[in-house]
Amino acid sequence: MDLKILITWLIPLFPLSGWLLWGLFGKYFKGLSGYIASGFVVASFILSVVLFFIVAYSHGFTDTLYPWVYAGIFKTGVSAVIDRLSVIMLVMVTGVSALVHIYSIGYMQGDKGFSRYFSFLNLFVFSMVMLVISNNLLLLYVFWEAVGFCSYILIGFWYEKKSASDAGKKAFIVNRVGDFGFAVGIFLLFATTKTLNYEAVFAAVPSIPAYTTTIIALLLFAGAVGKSAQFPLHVWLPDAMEGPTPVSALIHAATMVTAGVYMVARFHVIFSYSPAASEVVLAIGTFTAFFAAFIALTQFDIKRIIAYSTVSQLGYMFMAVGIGSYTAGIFHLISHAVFKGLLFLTAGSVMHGLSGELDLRKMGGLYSKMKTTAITFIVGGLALSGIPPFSGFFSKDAVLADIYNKGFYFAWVVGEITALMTAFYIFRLIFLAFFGESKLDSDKHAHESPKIMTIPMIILAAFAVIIGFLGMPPFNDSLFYSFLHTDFKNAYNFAPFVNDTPWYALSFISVLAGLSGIYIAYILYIKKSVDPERIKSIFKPVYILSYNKVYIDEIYNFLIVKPLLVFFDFLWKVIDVKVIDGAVNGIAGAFAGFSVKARKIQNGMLMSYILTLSIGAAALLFYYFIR
Amino acid sequence: MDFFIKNLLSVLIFFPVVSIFLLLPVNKKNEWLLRNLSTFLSLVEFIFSLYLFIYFRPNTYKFQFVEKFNWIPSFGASYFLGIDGVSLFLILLTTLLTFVSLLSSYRYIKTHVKEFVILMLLLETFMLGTFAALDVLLFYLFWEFMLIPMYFIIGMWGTGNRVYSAVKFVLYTLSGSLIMLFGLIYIFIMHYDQTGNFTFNILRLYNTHISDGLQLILFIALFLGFAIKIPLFPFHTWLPDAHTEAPTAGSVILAGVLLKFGVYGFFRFAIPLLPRAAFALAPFVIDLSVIGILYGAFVSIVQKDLKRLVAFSSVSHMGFIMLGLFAMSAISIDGSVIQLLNHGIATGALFLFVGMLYERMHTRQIKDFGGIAKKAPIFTALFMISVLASVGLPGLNGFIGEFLILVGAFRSYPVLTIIGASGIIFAAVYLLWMFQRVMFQGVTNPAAENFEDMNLREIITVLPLIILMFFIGFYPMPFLERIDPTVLHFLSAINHHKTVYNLIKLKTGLSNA
Amino acid sequence: MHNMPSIYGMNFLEKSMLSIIPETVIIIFAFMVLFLAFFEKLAKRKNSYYLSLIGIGFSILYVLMLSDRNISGFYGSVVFNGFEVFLFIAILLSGMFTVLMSKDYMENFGMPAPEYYSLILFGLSAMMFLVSSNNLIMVFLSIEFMSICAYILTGYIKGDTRSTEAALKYFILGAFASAFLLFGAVFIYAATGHLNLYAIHSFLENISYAGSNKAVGGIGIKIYISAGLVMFLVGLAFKMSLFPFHSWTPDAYDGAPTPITNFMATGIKLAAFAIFLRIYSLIYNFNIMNFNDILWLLAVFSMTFGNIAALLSSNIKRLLAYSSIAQAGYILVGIIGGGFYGYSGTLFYLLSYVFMTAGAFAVVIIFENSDIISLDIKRYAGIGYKYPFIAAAMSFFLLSFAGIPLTSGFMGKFYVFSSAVKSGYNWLVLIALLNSAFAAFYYIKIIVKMYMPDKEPASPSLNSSDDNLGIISGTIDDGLMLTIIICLILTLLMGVLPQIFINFANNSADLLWRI
Amino acid sequence: MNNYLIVASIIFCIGALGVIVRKNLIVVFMSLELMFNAANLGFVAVSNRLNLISGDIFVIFVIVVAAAEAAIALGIAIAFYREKGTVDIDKANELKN
Repeated sequence: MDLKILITWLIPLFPLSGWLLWGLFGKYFKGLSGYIASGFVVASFILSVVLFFIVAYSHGFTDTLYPWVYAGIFKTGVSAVIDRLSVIMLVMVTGVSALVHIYSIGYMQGDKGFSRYFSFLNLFVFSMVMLVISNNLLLLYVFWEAVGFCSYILIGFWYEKKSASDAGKKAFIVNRVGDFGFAVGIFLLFATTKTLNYEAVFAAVPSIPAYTTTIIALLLFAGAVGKSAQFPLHVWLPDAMEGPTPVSALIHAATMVTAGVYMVARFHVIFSYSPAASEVVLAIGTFTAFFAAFIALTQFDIKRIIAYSTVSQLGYMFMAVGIGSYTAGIFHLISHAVFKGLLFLTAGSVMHGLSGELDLRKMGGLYSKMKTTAITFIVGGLALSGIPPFSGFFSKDAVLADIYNKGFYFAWVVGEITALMTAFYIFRLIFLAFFGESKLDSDKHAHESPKIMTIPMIILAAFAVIIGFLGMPPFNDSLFYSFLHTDFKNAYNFAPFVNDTPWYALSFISVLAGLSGIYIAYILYIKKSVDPERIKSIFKPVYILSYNKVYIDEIYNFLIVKPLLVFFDFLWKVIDVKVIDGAVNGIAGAFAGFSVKARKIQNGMLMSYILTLSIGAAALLFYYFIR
Repeated sequence: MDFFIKNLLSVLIFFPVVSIFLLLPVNKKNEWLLRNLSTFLSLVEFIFSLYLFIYFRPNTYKFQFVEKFNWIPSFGASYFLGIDGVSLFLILLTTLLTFVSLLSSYRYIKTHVKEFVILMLLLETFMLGTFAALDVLLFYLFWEFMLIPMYFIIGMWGTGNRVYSAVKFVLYTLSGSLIMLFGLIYIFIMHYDQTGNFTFNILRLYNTHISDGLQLILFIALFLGFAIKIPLFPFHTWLPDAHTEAPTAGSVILAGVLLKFGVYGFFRFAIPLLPRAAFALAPFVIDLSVIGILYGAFVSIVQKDLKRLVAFSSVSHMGFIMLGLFAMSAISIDGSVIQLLNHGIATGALFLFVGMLYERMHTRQIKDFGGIAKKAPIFTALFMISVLASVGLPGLNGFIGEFLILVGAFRSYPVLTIIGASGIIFAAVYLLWMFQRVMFQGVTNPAAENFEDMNLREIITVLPLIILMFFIGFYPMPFLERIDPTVLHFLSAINHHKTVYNLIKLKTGLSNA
Repeated sequence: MHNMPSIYGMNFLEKSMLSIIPETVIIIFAFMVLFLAFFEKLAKRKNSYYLSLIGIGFSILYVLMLSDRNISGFYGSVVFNGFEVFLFIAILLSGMFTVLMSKDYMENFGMPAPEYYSLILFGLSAMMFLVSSNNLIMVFLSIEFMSICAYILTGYIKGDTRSTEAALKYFILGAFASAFLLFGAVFIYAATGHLNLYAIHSFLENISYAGSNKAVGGIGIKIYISAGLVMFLVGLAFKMSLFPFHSWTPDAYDGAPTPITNFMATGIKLAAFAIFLRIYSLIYNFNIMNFNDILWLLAVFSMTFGNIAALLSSNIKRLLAYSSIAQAGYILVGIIGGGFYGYSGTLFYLLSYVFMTAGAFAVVIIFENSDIISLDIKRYAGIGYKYPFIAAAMSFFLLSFAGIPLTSGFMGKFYVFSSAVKSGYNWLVLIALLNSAFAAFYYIKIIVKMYMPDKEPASPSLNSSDDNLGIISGTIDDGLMLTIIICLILTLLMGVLPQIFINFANNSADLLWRI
Repeated sequence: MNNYLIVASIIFCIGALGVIVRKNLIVVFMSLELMFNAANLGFVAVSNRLNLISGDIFVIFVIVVAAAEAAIALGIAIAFYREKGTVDIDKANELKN
């Protein structure tokens, strides 16, 4: 076997064997499983880097491991596509995973589900890797759902908590709603093109009718909406914070939730041939970016704030891919993975230090006690806010610049406002948590996390600083762009550049927005020259709306869940039991009634017997005489 | 050995009967020997059936392991056995599930062990015979007598309202079967009128010329028999009762094998015999299937009894299978056949787990459970895998089947397929909700405190099913390469009738108006 | 017998005697049994019991010896051919079962033995005469002979009001129906001027070919023949217990001693159907008056009424009586179906009906004898666990009644129903099939009682038997066991490997068909 | 001959009515005899008209059978009377349903 092919399949094999190992024999390994599991993922990471360079210095390839589902004309294999897009994703996924694995050794120390945790985590890495490298839609769909499943079990990892198991279930089911659309999209795609292989599909797309392409693209996008927690299916992600924090870092920030973006980028041919669908992607992305940031403004749960921030940032990525700037979208994906992973890990560190406390109102002044955590957190915060030279600045700016230059001014304005809000809420968090007076309960002694946790944080922080330079502006001349954009050469250029505004002008506005957000937070929470309560009371309805997450959960519950449950109950108790079964039993009852009547004929009286007989005879005779 | 392979089907069919004679002399008080011997014999049977798989030539649609002897020359009935890719796997499923359910009954069946194991083995004979028979009369013989052991199993070892359930089961299915018998007799006579020969050879009966109107009537007759067995909405109401009250082994066999007969009947008899009617009525059947998918799922959501929930989920899953079959595309029928196996495996496993829960907690009410995951990690893990297989999680078996069905059906019936596909959402809702309420959260019932994890026997019971879930999910080719030629041949044999499909539709439309 | 002269070379008496040898043997043995009563030493129950069995055995032997003959004796009044061979054997088997069942039962009810057995034998001979009769006089005489034996046997339990009442009802209704039969014969005679069935047949054939309406005495022959045949049919339908001429059946079955119930259910029914089959194929089956639609109605009503009435019966004998009305309806389907296959199917069904009915009644008698369980179905609760073999056998017979495959009942139903479909009686078959689905309920009800009682241990007096098959040895009469085993094997055999029985029935039907 | 047959039919009907209407066992038996004899009349008439002998032979047999039946009938009647103390057929109502 070719070496690169061997490497390709070894990357998923390591975590897969890890899963089997801990799943079957976890209890014999005890604490060791964490190290070996991390070792596996690190090995995958190293192989990914090797593969990255192989691809970077030669060219991409595909390989089929074995024929998988052959039914009639439906033929799909377990096959991988290794091109520049997938190696970048691979490096990111395995890299962040490796760090999160190492971090988890410290974070999950002493948990009785230690081995189970690593087995699930390994399974997730396997699924995510397969998702990235799969070369046909069926395989993609399989791992698309598999990562959702991993998310489900990891969110509900502490299943004894009702909220945790509820959240897991919710994540799974909401994802299923999106996946349903995704699946229908695949059906339609197959019905139109008779294949699910990427190359063949992409080759066929330009020749299929535009409206079909649009429908397919929208249906596929429905899957992305679910997986990447875009409005209106975003509801599961904030609840998903019930899971262990490293899981949030890995799955709900860096990797799984970005699968939607990856998918749109991967299917750029389909999306780019349907400007309408791309516009929907842009619209949903824009709205979600704003909407989630709006909710994040007023939350008090650190993880939820970061979660809404993730939703919002994913919105940016969709904005990018929605206008056809796939490279920019992927760039933001990568840099976001780094800094959002970092934010979650540091938030986890805070939790670890505070024995699980998450409420902002009960924190404060942690800076002095947890220096490493605080600094790395601030690095992440700055990156998120888009302050140069942190990575967020480069990537977000790449996105916003493209949006402006392609003429989507409204989206651009919303993006800038969101950037302001982003900077505000993340620094609100930072100020409330790390600065000011400590409002901790007396029994909680904040302490710094062990090295095994802080080192991954530091590594990520370092990356959050340097990775942005790959996209050194102007983005379209950058290293990252030149590396990746060849993969998107088949895309139909439906949104050409209309402006040629220089990058620094646009960056200036973005940075201004970010800085003003930070400044507002500073005024409100550090300087306290304006009382937050006053702002709150001025914008009371808006505040309540934001604080209650725009009541989306309640609306769903009231409009969909409850009426459906009543309807289902009706189906069972009335239609099934009374109508259908009632009819069956009714027939039986009717026969019993006939039986009573029939037996009355047999009343024991000789006279009536003779009469019956005679009437019978007479009837027969009569019948023959009237004929 | 050569003789053994040549007559393998007969050996398989009659080995359980021989086993019964081995069991008869055993003292009924010696339950240990009865259980172990019967389990061992069913294992031997399963191993025999693996020879079928080994010696089965893939990539051909021809019937294999054919045996043919004159049986009732006056009726043209013969002892005619043979299997193709579809029946091969159903036979394997039957032998496996019989072994599994015998193994699962060590704790559940406490009384009349001897009668129980004898009935189970008897049932196995009839199930295998039904799948292997290529002679209509022989098929019917096996088909209908199968009810009797099952009836006893439900009625004698069931719980609660077992007699009502057992009688309902028998009468429901018997009514359908007898109407079906009428249809079969009619075709038999028609064939005689056309050729002057009595024959029940199904391959010969396929050539009977039947006019369109008659096809519709006969199809309805056959439809009733098979649809009740499946059960297709709205003929399903026997199923929840039977499933709920049956002992674990009974539920496993009922869900795992008996429900398959209806679909198998459509595949082997109703559609090839009456292709024009099948094409004309396919939209109607698909409507019912899709209603069944959703209806089963919806009603499952509000169930309070674990077994009833799983039973209604069967209604939903069987709807998928019928959708695939009547979509009449190679992909979807492949999917249906795979899904037949999957449903047997996954639902069978679910019933096994529910049975274990019942053995330990003596309740089936969902609200009485909770927090079991903490006490029994192995149980939780394996139960979860089964639940997920039933949900249709990719990577496990259920997905392959459902996906192929939906992909295949989509081209002909896009809207209905989409509606049906939404069933996968609801499957996740009811199964995960059930799983959460049973396994997760805190312990509410004190009985759950002492919940034992699975012992070795129980693990061995479910392990083959779990392995198959992964195997079919990751590598379905050994199955597909045997099923696919059969299905393609099936379609090529009936497809030329598709051209008249619109004509018939028009005609029936006119006559209805 | 190979040295016997060819039938064509025989003189009248030889030929005539040859045609009634089986009957004669039975009658001789009947008298021998009767004479046993005169000798105190020999008048033990056992002797007459064995003597009867020997007589039946001899008769079967003679039937088998003559099986390839085609004889017509007494100026064509009596015929003996393949048709008779089949039915003689069926009737003799039914008689044999009746005798086998009777031994313990008689002791329990203290009935005098020799007369009883000789009456059974006389009844048997009457049935055989009826089957082989080819003349209206013979038909009437044998029916009356048979009925008189049955009347007496029905009321045989001395001092039992139920038995007497059953006899009374049976007698009055029977005589009333016989009067119809006789009066029907008058009209047939008036229309055709013949009493020989073949002669009537050819007469009708001639006029149906000629298409003439030749008057006898001015009134259209069609009216005469219609009236005659309808009234004749009433008489025969009574014996076949078809609705609405069934009303005696439940009461007579209920009140009669159970072996006699079996005798009536199997023997009399066999003979009645046999003669009807012959007369139908000779006379009724003519185009000039289509009797099939009336038979259609009778069949539908019989099976529906029988099944519906049986549904709530709690007395097992009455239940079986109603069921036999329904079964008569099914058998009639075969006759309506007609043709070679219809006749053959009917005969096959009749034979299978004998075995399953005899088996079921044998089980009923076992429980009646052992005094632990009355005739109430409720008392059958839990016997499946106490007497596994007997209960299993009973279940099997009941399943056979219900027409579940693997039993002769299924093959029989299948045979007659397919012949009816072949003749185009689709609705009839559909109704019959729905009926059998519905009927399964009450058969299964008994199985439910046996195996799935509400509370398990039925009665404390019944200790769980230690032996594996659960046969309570010693308390069960060998004759009953033998009956059950024979019936079980034959019911299974006819259900699984029916070909030899079908061949047998085909041979027999062949002769009817060729007419 | 038609007239004879009409008369016979009338007698037959009278007999049948007697069986239906009368409750006394003995009268019922007599009515049954009447029915048989109506048939006899028919046979004799037809036999005479068609100049055949078979009808007459039949009649002789019927008479014999009727005699035998009468014997049985009386036997049953006596048994019934012994047990019930009456010959009212309505009292025979133990077996029903």
